Amino acid sequence: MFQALKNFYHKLGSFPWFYKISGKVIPIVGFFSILLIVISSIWGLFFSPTDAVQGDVYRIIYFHVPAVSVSQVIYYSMSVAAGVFLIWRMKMAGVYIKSLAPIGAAFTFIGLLSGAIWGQPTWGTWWVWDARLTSTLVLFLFYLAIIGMQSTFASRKSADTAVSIITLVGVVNLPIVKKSVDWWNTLHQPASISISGESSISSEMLIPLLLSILGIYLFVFFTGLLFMRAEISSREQNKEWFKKLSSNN
Amino acid sequence: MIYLIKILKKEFLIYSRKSSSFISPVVFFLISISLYPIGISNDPDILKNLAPGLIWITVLLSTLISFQNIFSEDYEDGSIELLLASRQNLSLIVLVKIFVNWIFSCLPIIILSVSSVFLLYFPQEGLKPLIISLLIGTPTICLFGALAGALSLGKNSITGPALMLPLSLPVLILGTQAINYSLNGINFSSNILLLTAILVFLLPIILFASVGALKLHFN
Amino acid sequence: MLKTANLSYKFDDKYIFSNLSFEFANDSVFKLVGDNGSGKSTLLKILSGIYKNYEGELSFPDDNLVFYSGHKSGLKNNLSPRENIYFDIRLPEISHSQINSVLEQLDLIDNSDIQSAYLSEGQKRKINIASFMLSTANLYLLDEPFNNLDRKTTDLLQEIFDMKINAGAKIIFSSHDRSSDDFPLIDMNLFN
Amino acid sequence: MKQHRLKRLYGVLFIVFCSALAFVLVYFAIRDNVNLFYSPSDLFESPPQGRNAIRAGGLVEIGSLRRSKDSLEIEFIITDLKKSIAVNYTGILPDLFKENAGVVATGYFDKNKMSLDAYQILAKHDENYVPKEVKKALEK
Repeated sequence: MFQALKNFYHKLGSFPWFYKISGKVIPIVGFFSILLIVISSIWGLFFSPTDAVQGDVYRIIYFHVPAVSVSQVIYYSMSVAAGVFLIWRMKMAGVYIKSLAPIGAAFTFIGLLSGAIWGQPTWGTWWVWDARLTSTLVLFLFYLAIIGMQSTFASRKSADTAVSIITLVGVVNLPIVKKSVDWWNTLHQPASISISGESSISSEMLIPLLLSILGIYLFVFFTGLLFMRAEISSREQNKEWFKKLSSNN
Repeated sequence: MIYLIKILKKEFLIYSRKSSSFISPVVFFLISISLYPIGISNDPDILKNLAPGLIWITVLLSTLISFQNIFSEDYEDGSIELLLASRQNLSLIVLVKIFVNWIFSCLPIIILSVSSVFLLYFPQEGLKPLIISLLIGTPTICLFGALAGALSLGKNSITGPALMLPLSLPVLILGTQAINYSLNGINFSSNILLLTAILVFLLPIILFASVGALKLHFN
Repeated sequence: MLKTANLSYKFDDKYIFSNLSFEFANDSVFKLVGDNGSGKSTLLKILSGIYKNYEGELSFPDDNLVFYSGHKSGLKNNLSPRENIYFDIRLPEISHSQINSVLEQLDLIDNSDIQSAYLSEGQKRKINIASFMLSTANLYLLDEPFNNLDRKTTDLLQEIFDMKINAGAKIIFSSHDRSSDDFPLIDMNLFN
Repeated sequence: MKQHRLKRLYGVLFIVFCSALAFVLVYFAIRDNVNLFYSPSDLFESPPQGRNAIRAGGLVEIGSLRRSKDSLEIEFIITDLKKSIAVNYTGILPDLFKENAGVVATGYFDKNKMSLDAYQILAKHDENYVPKEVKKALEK
């Protein structure tokens, strides 16, 4: 069993195998993710009941919660890739970070925007310096740093190395910022879906929310694969395996 | 060791010859100090409790502007290559460079911040904690500046500021809180100790990271 | 004995040059020739220790002291020629009399205390030559030292080459003219 | 010892030394963080000396909340189910502040009136989560 895992791990790192597989997978994943997002948004925006306290304003939860959660999950996955790159020098990890960074940045921005739109009616201000909002902003800055980092190095290898180091610095720094900012009492109400305790929103609202979360994760998976394919083709276009592969499909 | 003193003299000469390195922190401080009352309000008690934060932000912005010229000028005229070829211990040389950059970008502002007692109606007794927290906090910010400068060598990409701000956030919070604590009677020594702990802890790590980042440009 | 055994250098999985094996005998001069991008500067940077991740072996004599001078001279514009030489990190502790004598030889003495920014391009290169003269290294790696030098300075540089060779040093420099006047050639095109 | 290995050793030693020094500093910073946390019974047994502010925490006693009509002045009692002290505070209470909820008040303690005039009230945890310091104090 361990041997199977090991050579799957090595296959994961090889560009030709990934290029072949992603060619087939992308259309399927793309179709399902768009479908899911459309269904969940319609269901969430028009059919789910209005909230007792916040009226219809809470419906933005169907964009805010998935965006914020996906932006953090992307960053933590990138830091795993960064670790893999620094230890095993796997080029695929560098491709992964470079492709996922813009997507993460986009969703962090969506999270901030939707949070502000949601915050305005509930807290009465567009922006409030509160622990979670500040650390999301810091996360956004780190994404920008990673995107900016790609172009400052001549050689691809040193760019990936620098980017991996920054990603790990970010992973260490995020909790520190959250803790140091936490010293002000936080206005942000506790997470509505707490994995451990029972979630504090009713089930009719929950199902479209879970659907939209699934939809957005699939969408990230779809765009991630797309970006990685583009990145691989730009890095490997003068290799014969790439010419052979791209000529026949 | 002698070559370190030689490099220290060389850096001092270079910085002092560049007239901008004298004037820019002073002018920068005066501009920001005069903008705050105009921008926010000239009501004394508002300015009074904003003063610590405003001064810290001024120092942070001053380092943000000047972190480029720690390495980028040496990169353009090839001295970094010579340093790499000279087999000397690069981290000590980088430390000297950061120290000189701190002298020319942060120290003037710390000295000038004494004037905030008149310009920003900052209470007299708050001055001691202000100076102490600035003296301990700004070197850490200069360290982050050096790392940002080493990474974005030559090309002024978004990376520098985007990296420096999140890293120096905790230092900013601790620094301003230390001053506020001291103003309303709370013992602020724990903040100062934490600030020193951060500086001491980060000094070697950021130093070697900057040297590594420099070498990445010449792998 | 400075020796390379199938030395090669890869830049993002594209080989700039590969399996270069050569022995650099003591007190001798070698001229690197080859087209642009054939790896002349890269080889000099590997030998001087700037580029570390090369492939193949590279063995240095143990008392190896390197003097490297690249395309960019490392000259500080707002320091005077005298200060530029005094603070040059490649040089050992040197006295002001040594600096004065070198400046006289290169007739830079009369504007030795103005900021180098105001000197002409030729004079700036002479400051670099001054450091070359004052250095006590035993391996000199020079990147196109003879580029756009006037006749007088070219002859002076030849003299300094001979002086260094007699002192038992090795010089490896890159150049564009392929005329192998009297220096043994290393043609980088062979290794591309 | 090869030259560059020696240099690396110095580097590692430098990092280890600085991290150790940093931890010592952090230890001192935490230890003499004056406004240590006091539960109401601590305040009775060993009240804090000196003029500096302290942090007191406990559960807000049900029905103890009294608001003055004309100003933002608020009084309530916090208890750790053994002792309880009065807290007066002027300002807007955080929106999660409720009776029978955990709260941490930072302010100056008046020994003879056994009351705390707080200038900061932290109630960031909702009702089903009592701040861990308060929980520790309750178990004591």
